[in-house]
Amino acid sequence: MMALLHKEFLLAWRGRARVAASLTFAAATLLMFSFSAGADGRLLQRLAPGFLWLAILLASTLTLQASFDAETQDGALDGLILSASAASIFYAKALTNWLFLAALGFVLLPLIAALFDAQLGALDRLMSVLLLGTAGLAAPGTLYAALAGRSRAAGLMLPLLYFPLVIPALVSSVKASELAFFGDPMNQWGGWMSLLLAFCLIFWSLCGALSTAILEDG
Amino acid sequence: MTGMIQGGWEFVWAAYGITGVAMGIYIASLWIRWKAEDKSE
Amino acid sequence: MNLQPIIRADGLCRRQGLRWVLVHLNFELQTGESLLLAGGNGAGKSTLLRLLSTLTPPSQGELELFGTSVKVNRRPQRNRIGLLGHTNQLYPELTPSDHLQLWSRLAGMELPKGLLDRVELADRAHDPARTFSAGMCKRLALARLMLLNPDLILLDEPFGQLDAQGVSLMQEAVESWRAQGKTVVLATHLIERGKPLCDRALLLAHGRLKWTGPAAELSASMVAGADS
Amino acid sequence: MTRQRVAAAFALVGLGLLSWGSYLGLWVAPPDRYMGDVQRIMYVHVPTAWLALVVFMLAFVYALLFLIRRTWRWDALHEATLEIGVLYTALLCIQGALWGKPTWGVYWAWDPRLTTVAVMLLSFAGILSLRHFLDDPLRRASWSATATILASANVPVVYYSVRWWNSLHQLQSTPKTVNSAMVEPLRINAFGLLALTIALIMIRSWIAEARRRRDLAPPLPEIEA
Repeated sequence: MMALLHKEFLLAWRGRARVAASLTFAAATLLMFSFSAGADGRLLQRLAPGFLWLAILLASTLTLQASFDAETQDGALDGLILSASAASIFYAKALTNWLFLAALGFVLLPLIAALFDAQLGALDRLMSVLLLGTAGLAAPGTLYAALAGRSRAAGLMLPLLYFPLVIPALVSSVKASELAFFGDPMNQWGGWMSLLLAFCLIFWSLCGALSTAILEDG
Repeated sequence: MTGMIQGGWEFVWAAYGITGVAMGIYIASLWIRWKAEDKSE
Repeated sequence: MNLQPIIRADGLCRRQGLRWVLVHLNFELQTGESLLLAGGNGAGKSTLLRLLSTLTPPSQGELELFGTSVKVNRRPQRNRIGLLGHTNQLYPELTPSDHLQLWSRLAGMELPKGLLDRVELADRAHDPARTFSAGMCKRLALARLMLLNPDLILLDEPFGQLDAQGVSLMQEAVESWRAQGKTVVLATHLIERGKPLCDRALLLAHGRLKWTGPAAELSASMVAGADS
Repeated sequence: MTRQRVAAAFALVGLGLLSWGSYLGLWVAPPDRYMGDVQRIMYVHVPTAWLALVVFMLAFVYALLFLIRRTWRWDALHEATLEIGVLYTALLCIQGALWGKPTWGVYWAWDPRLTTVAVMLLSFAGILSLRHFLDDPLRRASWSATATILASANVPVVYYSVRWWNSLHQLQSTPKTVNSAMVEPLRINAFGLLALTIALIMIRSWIAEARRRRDLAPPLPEIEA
């Protein structure tokens, strides 16, 4: 497991040009969202948490897919399966994807603050939402990326399966971020976070258990 | 208590109509597919 | 140890998609024997190697490796199998020394010195694999087998893409494995290269077993004739 | 031949009950005290909702059975329930919107139940199209079964999150009036649709199984020495 994690980090480091590109992509989507919403500063400020999560979601489809491209390009996955269990391969990948998406979120925060004049409010809360929310995206996203990467029409298949599945994670992340941005008069933040936590627990365990059926040949 | 909603039959007919037609088309498509498989076996 | 066949296939069949690519194969291989898999393109050689590597399960029939069926726990078998398939199993962004480090850590072993020297890649140890030619990638994949030193070694077209020096490197590696008593299965359509390295031969055509016997008795005309 | 008779009997009984129940619902049952005649949509809407739920639960069970047992029968049933479930949830969304317009004033009010159904429709339609993009029957079966399990596990989570998300303008959509003249057509239609659904699942799974038999003909028997 440590060896697999080390490999994932090494892959991310050696392929850092790709990392930078996906960051640029996320920033570009933020700009596009603002253009589509119009120049109303108030409205943009209110939509900022939603835009943050949409940018992360869209960028995640690209990075998730790229993370499995490296495995399938030259059959590296075959070598891994011969020497490690499917679940450990899955968890190593999901963990790195999670950390990457969380880092992406952290980088986007100041950008959001500047673009939409959003007060970052309770930063500690925002950080924990980002951590937990991206964890919710990473586990099902990694499993579906493994699946989509080896079917026809990979680019189409991943969002088709992944988007509907992460709706609860997205809803609770956006809500919890809103509460962190704009204050939490009714004290609902904890509730959304527990929902998010439940989602993460369910899907981190379920996806790990099902990873053998996807990664091993039938 | 604003009382009973008046009318709205067009929505009732639309709901029943769409459901009926969709089910009919689906049953027909099942029938066609089943016949095609039957023939090829 | 030698009483038990290392490979035993009984009515082995495999379907890829909707096509049957291997049909009713029956054969055995003893530990320490080396086997030449011959046959034209599409005869089923690569699929058979993937089955022997446990990466692909049989669609029908039975396959036993090291005396146990591949249908039960495959982990112990996998630790003893090395596959050099038609892909090199490399990461384009990683360097040879990254690869060696990954492989040795996955296997939980010390990384021996001089491995890259043996495959003549030492001077490119810190360049990413995407800058390598196909032959150099294959040498790196060979270094993996040298590192892991498994009991059952599966080679798919090992001489393809290699230059003359690479070919002799590969031949030496196979010879040294045989000297150590390892079992080698070598699939190639270049039977003249493979024959001297193998004890037995197995000729496939259209997924069926056409002929089996001592490797020395296999001839090019038999391979050509089997396909028609 | 006999199993075809069974399916035909189920289908005929189902269609008969459905026409009887719909007749009662459209012409005999009294209009609802608040919703008036619009409420008659319920007699088709609620049975569709029940059956959609039942069909997707079956899909989950069949997916699980396939992954455990690896038997083709479960895959055929899985495919059948997926397709019929997608059809029912699509109808459910349309019926819900048609009911929403006269009662809520809008077609789509982000009612938690309706929204959950829309998410289910999206998820399972995605799985259905995944099946079209996988050529290998075994891979198709086990990967779509995996996706079905994930999507099913998600349904309650979606429901709770949407309900909470939209808690500020919660809308009540179930009529509380329980009148025997209203319960009767509902019950008849529910049983009718149940019978019809059984027939549809049977027939659809035979089609899946016939196609699989054609695709996966065993290797030719001639064995050369």
